[in-house]
Amino acid sequence: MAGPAHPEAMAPPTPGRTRTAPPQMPSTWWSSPRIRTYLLFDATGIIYFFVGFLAIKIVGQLGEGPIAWQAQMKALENPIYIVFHVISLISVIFVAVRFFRLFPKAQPPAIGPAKPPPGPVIHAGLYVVWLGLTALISLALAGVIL
Amino acid sequence: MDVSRHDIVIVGGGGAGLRAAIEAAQNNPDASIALVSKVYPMRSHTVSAEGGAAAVARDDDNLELHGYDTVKGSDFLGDQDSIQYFVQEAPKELALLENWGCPFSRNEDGTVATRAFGGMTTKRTWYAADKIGFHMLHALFQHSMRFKNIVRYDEYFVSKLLVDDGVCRGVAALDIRTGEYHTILGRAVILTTGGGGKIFPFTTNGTIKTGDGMALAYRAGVPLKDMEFVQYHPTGLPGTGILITEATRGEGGFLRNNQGERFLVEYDYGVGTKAELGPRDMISRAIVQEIEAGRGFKGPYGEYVQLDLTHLGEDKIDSRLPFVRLLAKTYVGVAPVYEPIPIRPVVHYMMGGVDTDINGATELPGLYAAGETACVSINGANRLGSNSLTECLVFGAAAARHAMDFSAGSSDGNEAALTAQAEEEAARVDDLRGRKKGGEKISAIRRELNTVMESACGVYREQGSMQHGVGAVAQLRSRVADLRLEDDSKVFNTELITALELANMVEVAETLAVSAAHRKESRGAHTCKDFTTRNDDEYLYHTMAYHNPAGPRLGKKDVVLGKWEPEERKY
Amino acid sequence: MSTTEKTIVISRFDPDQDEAPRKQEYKVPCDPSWKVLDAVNFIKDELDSTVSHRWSCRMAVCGSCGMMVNGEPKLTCKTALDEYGDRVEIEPLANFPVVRDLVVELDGFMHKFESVKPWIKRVKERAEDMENFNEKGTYSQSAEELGQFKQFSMCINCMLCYSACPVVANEPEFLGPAAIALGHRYNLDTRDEGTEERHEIFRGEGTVFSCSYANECSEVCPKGVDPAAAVNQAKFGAVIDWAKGLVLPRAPHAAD
Amino acid sequence: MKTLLLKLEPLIWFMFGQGIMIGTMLLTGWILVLGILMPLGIVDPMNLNYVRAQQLFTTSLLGIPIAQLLLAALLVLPLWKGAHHVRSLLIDFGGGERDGIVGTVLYLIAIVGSVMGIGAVAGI
Ligand SMILES: Cc1cc2nc3c(=O)[nH]c(=O)nc-3n(C[C@H](O)[C@H](O)[C@H](O)COP(=O)(O)OP(=O)(O)OC[C@H]3O[C@@H](n4cnc5c(N)ncnc54)[C@H](O)[C@@H]3O)c2cc1C
Ligand code: SF4
Ligand code: F3S
Ligand code: FES
Repeated sequence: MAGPAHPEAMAPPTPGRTRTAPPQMPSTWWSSPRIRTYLLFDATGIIYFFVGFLAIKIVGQLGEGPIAWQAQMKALENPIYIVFHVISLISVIFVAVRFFRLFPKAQPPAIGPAKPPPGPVIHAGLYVVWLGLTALISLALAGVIL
Repeated sequence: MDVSRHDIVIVGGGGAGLRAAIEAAQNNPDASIALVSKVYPMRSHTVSAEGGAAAVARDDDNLELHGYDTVKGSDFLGDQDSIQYFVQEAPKELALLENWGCPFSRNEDGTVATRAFGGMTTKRTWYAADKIGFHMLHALFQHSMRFKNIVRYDEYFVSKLLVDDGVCRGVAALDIRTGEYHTILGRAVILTTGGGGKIFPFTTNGTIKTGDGMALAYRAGVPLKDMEFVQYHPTGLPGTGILITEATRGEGGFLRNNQGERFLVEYDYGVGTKAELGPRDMISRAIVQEIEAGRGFKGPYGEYVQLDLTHLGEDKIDSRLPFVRLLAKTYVGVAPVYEPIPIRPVVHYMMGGVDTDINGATELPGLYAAGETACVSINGANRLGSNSLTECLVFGAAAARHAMDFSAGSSDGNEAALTAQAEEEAARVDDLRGRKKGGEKISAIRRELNTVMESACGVYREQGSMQHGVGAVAQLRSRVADLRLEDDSKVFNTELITALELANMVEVAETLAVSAAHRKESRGAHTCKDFTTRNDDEYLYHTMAYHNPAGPRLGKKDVVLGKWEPEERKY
Repeated sequence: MSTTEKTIVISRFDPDQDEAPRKQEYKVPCDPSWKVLDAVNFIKDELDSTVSHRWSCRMAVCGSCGMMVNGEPKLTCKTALDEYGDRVEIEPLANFPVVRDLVVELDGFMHKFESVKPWIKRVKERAEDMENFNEKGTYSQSAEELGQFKQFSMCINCMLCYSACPVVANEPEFLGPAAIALGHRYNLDTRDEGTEERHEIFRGEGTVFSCSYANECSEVCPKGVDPAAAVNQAKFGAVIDWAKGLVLPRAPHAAD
Repeated sequence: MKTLLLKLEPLIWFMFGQGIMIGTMLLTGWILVLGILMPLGIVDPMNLNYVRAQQLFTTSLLGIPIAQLLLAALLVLPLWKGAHHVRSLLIDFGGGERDGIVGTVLYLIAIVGSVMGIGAVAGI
């Protein structure tokens, strides 16, 4: 097995009547592709942290005036930033694909009298909104619209 | 030794045991109810029931009709007072089960849906797709958690009833987890330990169905009633014996032979116009005859016929029989939507059991029984499908009420004497654990028992093989005393449990073989090749088997008639 | 029928003798039609009767035969042995204390199971509430209403999901997939009135919010219960009720 | 700390949910253009010079500062997704015991970040 789980995992409320061997994690904990995907999904949290703070910094520079802004835009051309942003883009897409797949079934079968649409419709809808928003934001930032 | 005291002790956590516990706990909030089971209650074999539970529900149905169907199904061996009580309580009990959360399938108008079942004149079987037993057991178990006065002893194996002064006052139970004995005292005891299909090689029963309760009562001097009547279910999977529910036929499935013929229609097997909806005993016999006539299919586990559902269509199969679809796929690799399922008759249910009166009381004061382990008897010589789950509810509740009454009027008894008995039992079993002497192997004896019982007490029975069976089982009983056990650990010693179960099985099998050999007629599930007709003049009585060191001693008990006169059983 | 010999490795542990679990190998002639459970039973019957494991129905409905097969939680009576190669490792369910060999401690699970109050809760008992019943004494419930919770009522308590869930492995209090699915099943049942109370339980010690939607529970569930859906639907309900509770007074609780 | 977290769990989960959903939807275009296409010169960075950026990020619709709201969401929400997922990642690696402290620190970072983010948007 991959190693011990929390020693109290699934322990009885009062000590068991005989000595037990401590709980173990599944031995596929590392090797299973599904688990790896899941861990990677959680790990994107780190990226989101950095992307978030970077964005805060970028917007903050806009408040500091034209020179600061110009310098900020220049700084983003640093390959390290570019590589980081490429990784972030991959992360964001990965999060979207996985999360949008898992999202529909997490919807309650009814919210009061209203019923959410069927799973596949929600799934498709999420993609439409995502791609739409992405297009809109990209075009706006790129100066094509607005 | 740990000793604990309760108002009543219920042995068994299946449908009957849980229903009894709930009834007792609800009516007596101050009483303490012990629920002892050798497996966690939700593992009990009630979980495997598929088809449904019968109770009058529709406007075109009535109690009279349900009663008559049951009496006729029993081949007039069922007690008619019990049957009348049963059909009258049935609708109330199933309604309660619904109130407690059982997810029954529904009609358009929001009422509970019913389906057709073999031997029932109209649709009166309440169902939950094809998993009624599972849903019933879980609904009962979960509902029972509501009552804090039910004290569960999960994974405790009861191996002896404690009797003092002629009254049953508790049980000696082996705590499987620790390997230590525990004395569980109560002023009344209810046995709800289920059937013993594991005596036979091909059975729909799970491995825990070893007839323990029957053996417990039998050894305590209570007679076993009508043990010769063993129901073969016509549609089990070859090899494993896994059940394909009768609801497949209720929903319109056909049986076919190797010519592709619906043989129940093409040939006359005495099931008349009911064809696939005939009662189980008759259809099982028809299948055996079909195979003997050379119209069966050959397979690795013997010959079989086919159950054809392909004409029902995928939608119906998925909504009404999804579990059947899964079972066929997983266990024989067949997709029922497109191909017929191979099936053969397999041992399913024991009509006989611990003799009780209509209240669930046995001859031994303080001892009650309900469910498959008991014989009230509403099933007589042949049970109608879907009556037994309802029976568990109706008589589980009734037994609990009467046991509580008895408990209230009884005394605690002599605790020292009772504990001493438990100590003695503990010593006996301790001696058995890991005794590395003796030459017999558990699995070998079990296999022999299975073979003997199949050839002696099959769908068709013959005097010769039955007599031979009686001798062979008696011999096995003495050989069980010489078991060799390897496992001397205390904790979760399943080998020890299997040994105790095997002893129970052999004991029960012996009463079965002896009862069968004595009944020289054909009635319901007991079909003798030597005596092909029913003989009401000589055999319209319940067979009673009493414990006796040399082998069961037989007796008789009158059948309660009165409402419906015996007539030829024809469908 | 021809059999193939496989090496079945069984994890053994006897608290009276072993400090820690150890492995034992058996050579087993396996029939192609066998399930994994058949191999374990063969060992128990023919090779070594001291091996302890739980099983009963052998038809995937009693929930007792869950084990780790080559590191994954499986219902052994449903899993074909053929799916595996010549060497098959069988261990007790992960994330559970081990009692003996392949037998795990269930009481922790039962405790969680019970703590979601898995029974129909009513504010008024049935006798005081007859207008909700038809003349047969049953509640009215449409097939559609049944359909809303039916899937979540299919759980056989096999606990495979607990063995697969990474959060169960690390947070002992977490109620876990099957228990939450069970509570959620009652919440969705039109006959029940205990939703708010169960949502409170869901926000308590064993909080549903511990679930990080690994979805492993649903991947391994042999009965298609999709407990991950239940857990995450339950989060939604628990949040809504929490928000409501901030502004509205609490409704009377249903009786136990 | 664990008890405080437990009390706030519904709110935390709500913020996390918005982070993963809205955060992801908003970030994709932002990263693509600002982080990749413009630095690589595929899109002319002058299209987002100071004057235009000011204009764009203060666009309002029917009197609602829609761009600023979106921008605030873009800055703040990913932090919650980040905090929550890093926390669960640490639990998955055996951090159940430390969870109280780890969670508190992570969410504190998210709170500070959120204040900074809103400040940044307000400062445009
Ligand atoms: C595959 C199958 C399908 C069926 N389908 C239907 C159907 O559709 N309709 C219908 O009406 N009937 C059906 N039946 C019959 C019906 O399910 C059973 O008769 C009924 O469930 C028996 O319930 P019970 O409570 O008596 O026993 P069980 O559910 O078998 O429970 C026995 C209990 O006793 C305990 N126990 C046993 N021995 C001991 C001991 N020594 N110490 C402690 N505890 C012990 C066990 O742990 C268990 O909890 C079916 C049966 C099978 C096998
Ligand atoms: S949810 Fe599925 S995996 Fe979990 S216990 Fe229930 S049936 Fe087993
Ligand atoms: S695997 Fe565990 S983390 Fe949630 S989705 Fe299932 S409970
Ligand atoms: S033995 Fe019952 S589920 Fe496997």
